[in-house]
Amino acid sequence: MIASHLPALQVVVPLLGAPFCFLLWRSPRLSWLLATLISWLTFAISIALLVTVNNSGTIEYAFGGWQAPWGIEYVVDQLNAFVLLIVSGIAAVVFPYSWISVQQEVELRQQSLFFTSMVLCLAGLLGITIAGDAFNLFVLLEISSLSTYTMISMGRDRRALTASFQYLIMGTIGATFIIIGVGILFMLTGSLNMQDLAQRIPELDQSRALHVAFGFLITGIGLKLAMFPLHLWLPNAYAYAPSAASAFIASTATKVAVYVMVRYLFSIFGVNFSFQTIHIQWLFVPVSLFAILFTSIVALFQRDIKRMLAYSSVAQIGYMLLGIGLFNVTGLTATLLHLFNHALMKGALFLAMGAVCYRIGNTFIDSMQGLGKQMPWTMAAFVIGGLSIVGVPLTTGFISKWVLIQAAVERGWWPVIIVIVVASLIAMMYIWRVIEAVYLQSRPENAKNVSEAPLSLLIPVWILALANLYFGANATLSSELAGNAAATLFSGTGF
Amino acid sequence: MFATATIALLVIMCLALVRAFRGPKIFDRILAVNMFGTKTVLLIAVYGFLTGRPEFLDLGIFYALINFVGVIAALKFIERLEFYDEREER
Amino acid sequence: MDVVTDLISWIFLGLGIFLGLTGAFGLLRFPDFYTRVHAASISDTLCTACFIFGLAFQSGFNLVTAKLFIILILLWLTGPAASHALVRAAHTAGLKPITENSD
Amino acid sequence: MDSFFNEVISGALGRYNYWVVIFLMMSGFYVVIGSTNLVKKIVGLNIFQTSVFILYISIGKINGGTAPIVWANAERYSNPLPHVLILTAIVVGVATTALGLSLIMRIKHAYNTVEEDEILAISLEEDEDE
Amino acid sequence: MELLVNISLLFMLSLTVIAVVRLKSLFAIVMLFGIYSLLSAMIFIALDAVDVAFTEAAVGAGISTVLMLATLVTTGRWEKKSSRSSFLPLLIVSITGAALVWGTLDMPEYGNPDNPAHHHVADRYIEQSPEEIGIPNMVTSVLASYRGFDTLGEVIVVFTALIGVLSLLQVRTPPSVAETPLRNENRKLSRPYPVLQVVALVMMPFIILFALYVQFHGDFGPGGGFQAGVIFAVAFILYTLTYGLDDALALTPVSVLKALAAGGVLIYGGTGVVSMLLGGNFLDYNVLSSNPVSGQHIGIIVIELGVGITVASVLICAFYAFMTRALPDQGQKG
Repeated sequence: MIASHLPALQVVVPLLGAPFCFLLWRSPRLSWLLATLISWLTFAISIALLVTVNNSGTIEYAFGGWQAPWGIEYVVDQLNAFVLLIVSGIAAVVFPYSWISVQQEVELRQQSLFFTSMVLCLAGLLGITIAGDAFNLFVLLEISSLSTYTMISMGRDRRALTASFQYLIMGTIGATFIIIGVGILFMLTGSLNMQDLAQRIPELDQSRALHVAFGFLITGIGLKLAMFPLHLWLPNAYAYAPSAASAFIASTATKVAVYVMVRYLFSIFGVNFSFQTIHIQWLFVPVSLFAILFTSIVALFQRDIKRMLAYSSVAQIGYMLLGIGLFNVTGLTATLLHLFNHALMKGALFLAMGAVCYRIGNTFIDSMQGLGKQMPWTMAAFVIGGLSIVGVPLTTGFISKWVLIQAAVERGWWPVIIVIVVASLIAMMYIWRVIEAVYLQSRPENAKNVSEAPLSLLIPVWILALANLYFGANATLSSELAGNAAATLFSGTGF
Repeated sequence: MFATATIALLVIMCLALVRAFRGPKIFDRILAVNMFGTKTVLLIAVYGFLTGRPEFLDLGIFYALINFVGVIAALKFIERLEFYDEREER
Repeated sequence: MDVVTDLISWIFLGLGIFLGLTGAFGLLRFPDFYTRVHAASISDTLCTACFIFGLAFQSGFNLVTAKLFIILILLWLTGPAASHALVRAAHTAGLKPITENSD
Repeated sequence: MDSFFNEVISGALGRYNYWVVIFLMMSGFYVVIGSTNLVKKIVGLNIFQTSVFILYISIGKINGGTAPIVWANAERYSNPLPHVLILTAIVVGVATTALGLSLIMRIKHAYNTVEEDEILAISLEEDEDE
Repeated sequence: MELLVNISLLFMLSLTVIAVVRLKSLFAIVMLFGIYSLLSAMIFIALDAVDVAFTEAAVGAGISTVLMLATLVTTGRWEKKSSRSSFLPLLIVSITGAALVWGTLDMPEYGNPDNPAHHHVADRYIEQSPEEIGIPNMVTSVLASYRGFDTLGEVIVVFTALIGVLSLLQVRTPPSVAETPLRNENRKLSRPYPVLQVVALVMMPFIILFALYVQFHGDFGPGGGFQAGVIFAVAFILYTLTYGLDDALALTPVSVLKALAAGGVLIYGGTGVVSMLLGGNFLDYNVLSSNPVSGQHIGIIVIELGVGITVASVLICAFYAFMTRALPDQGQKG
């Protein structure tokens, strides 16, 4: 009986767990324990969902028992089962980690609120991923956004407040653009259900109103996923948020937004409309190439490593959009693979930075000098994550870049390959800066000596670092999942 | 009959709106908003009769309430503003 | 019968419209805040009553009339209270009325 | 020629509502991105969203329809679905507003200003100091 | 006639928005936003959306305006002249607006009964919901049953906002009995409005009665849990404004409000879980009773109650937090 309710439970468990977390406000430890339990439970559910989808195909779940276009429906297919797994998997690693980190970085009064926000954010992100209804997606998007603003604002630096405010403004503009787009779609078709929309849109492909709706949706989602010129909120938000929050948001939120983009482009508007009527690739390819180069260079000049990683995230989002823009199955596979791989590497890097922050109080490159000897395990994990960003063979980063290059070769777009290679070199430079400071320089005399991070921080960091290595060496599982999903999307039978 | 009343109310609302734009003092604006609110309540009532479905008067009751609370809140918070400030409001 | 109630409604609504417009013009044309309050609040109270009575004659005795009178009572309660508070706040804030000598 | 004008007029009558709403939306949007005061930005955001709500409700309006609550004399009802969506959206809007305003209060406390330019200047200085 | 009302309301809205763009006095801007919200609520009535009008007035002219005013107390009420050029924003806005206007040329005509938006999903709501759900207000049917999960999401959004507000702003703990002398001292300094206090006290019970009416009458007319929750909150806001925060806190302690906020969400979610346990899908009210229609009835009443409880307690709590910041020294009466 439970099996048939899995899609609902995936979201309902964290959604209803959050009030309980909140009710435990007197004891942050209990709310953290509950949050961790919830994250593991959702991870288990998402594994079960993935297995079911692979065995028996797409699952649909009608809320309230009302059939699809009338009621709200959840649809799990290969694509979003994969994304669900990423989100809940990262949550299952970050939530246990958060206790110690939050102890140090967040005021006691706010701690249980922080854990509640994390659970709400998880619920929202999972909901966005699984929703089969365009408006329900907006509601869940707002749940995740509001809780994200809250988490960011809890950072110790006062700039966390302004970062959160900036994100609030831009995020709300994005969300409003999305509802304008959905409104126009509703006006033209009379439906909000994604599958239903997908069936009705091809008849309308010459309608100017549909083109406008497309523009608004892409801009709105673009704001949420920090598509290049709209990325201004991201670096500050990631840099000043508490470490646990940065790690969680950086490795899940933008991924989910990329998923929504893919869903809209391929499943709802359809390949023909997005790529042959509108030619969205001519927007995505130049923008993402520029983004990759530009933000990688900006990352070179950051003193705060969290900020550097944030800029690198914008560049990585560029890779994902590039994969979409290449407009072939391999390109889309690269995007989806990178979704997964980037979650692993950014998760590992941000968690390692959280461990550093726990010991030395900040993440500036000059206060990390010589840390390699004092925190060997943390820094080793950082190096693995860094190599993965660069795309060194045997790490996950290599796999997705390799597939991306293959896709470019299929298209015959050599300049794209050059940009990827150059950007990888720049990435090597900014990672090298850290490695140099950490390993080759000695600890300054006046710097306080620190010891290795506690095990409860180290274990989650290493889980993700090892995952980087494992999925780098043996990518059959992840590429199979991504490849299947990409092929389904391209065949036009998405959902 | 109701049409005339509706038009008259709309005119009155426009006039109150002008006062709300012009100020010049905060209190003038609050006064205008208050008048605007009461006229909205009446408009709801009249419009209900105009369209033949007057049962939505609950809305009118609620607007009257909200309007009052809004004005009180404005006054309450004004006490705290540095408003011996003699600047004319733009 | 209908003609009589219509006529009464007309008279009330007409009076209400007249009072409302007077108040609005006073609000717009009077020279300072205190005179404007005077114009707006006094005419408002009777204007509301006229409108409500006018409408009540149209609806007959039912739930709608009851609601109309609830609105009337509410506006009668809140309107003067708000005006009072407004003037008081303005006075404590040091807003001076225009007198013959000023200017 | 005549038929062309007729078409233009009927087209305009069928769309004036959208056009005004677009004007309102864009004014609100302009206040959000054009002003530097944080409170004004939030007001602009609210105006922007409220105008989008009017757009939705305009989509749901049917000429000659009445409010979608069963009524014996009704010929037809307006579309209830946009109403439901907007009820939800309004609530989401107020939640965002409350959060944004409390952020502003904290920002004022931390920076002693709510002008974006000044905050930016202070932040830049801080970045250099580090 | 409806056209005339519609056009003049749109005209007034445009005027208001132009004034908002041009004014520098934040206080005036917030007051005008209150007007804007009332006007748009009026338009919603003219466009047959009575439930939306109810909510918009409650939220825009009520809660948002009050919260904005409270913010202004701490931030000051003048916008500084900015040196930044307004060219880029103007450009972005013009492009966006032009795109939208271009899009309207292919949009279905306003108000046309044959528009696609009215003929796919909406038909069933209008034709069958009175039988399937058994309540006359179709908006409530769709809100609470067909799209019940959206509404659960909405309640969670409100709850999330509470988390955010509480983490950013702390609600003051009311002074204990030992501090009472100090309190009396303060009381002399304040300026009480006895007239308002009496009016507020007279109104309180009626407002709460009205809230209950809106809560339980939502199936038949405009209203429902959300609107009732706001009205309930407005009653306490009025009380706080006239009697001071400490008295209000004594009446409704924050810990109780927090528990109620979470409780409301759990009532809503619990209904869904119960329907799951009884063999239906999440939020399938049909299984709550032997007869589907009465099951729907029970479900809707219970979830509306959850919505009302959460909304009321969240708004009251958020307002207290804002008051604590805005009027830090004013715990006393007045």
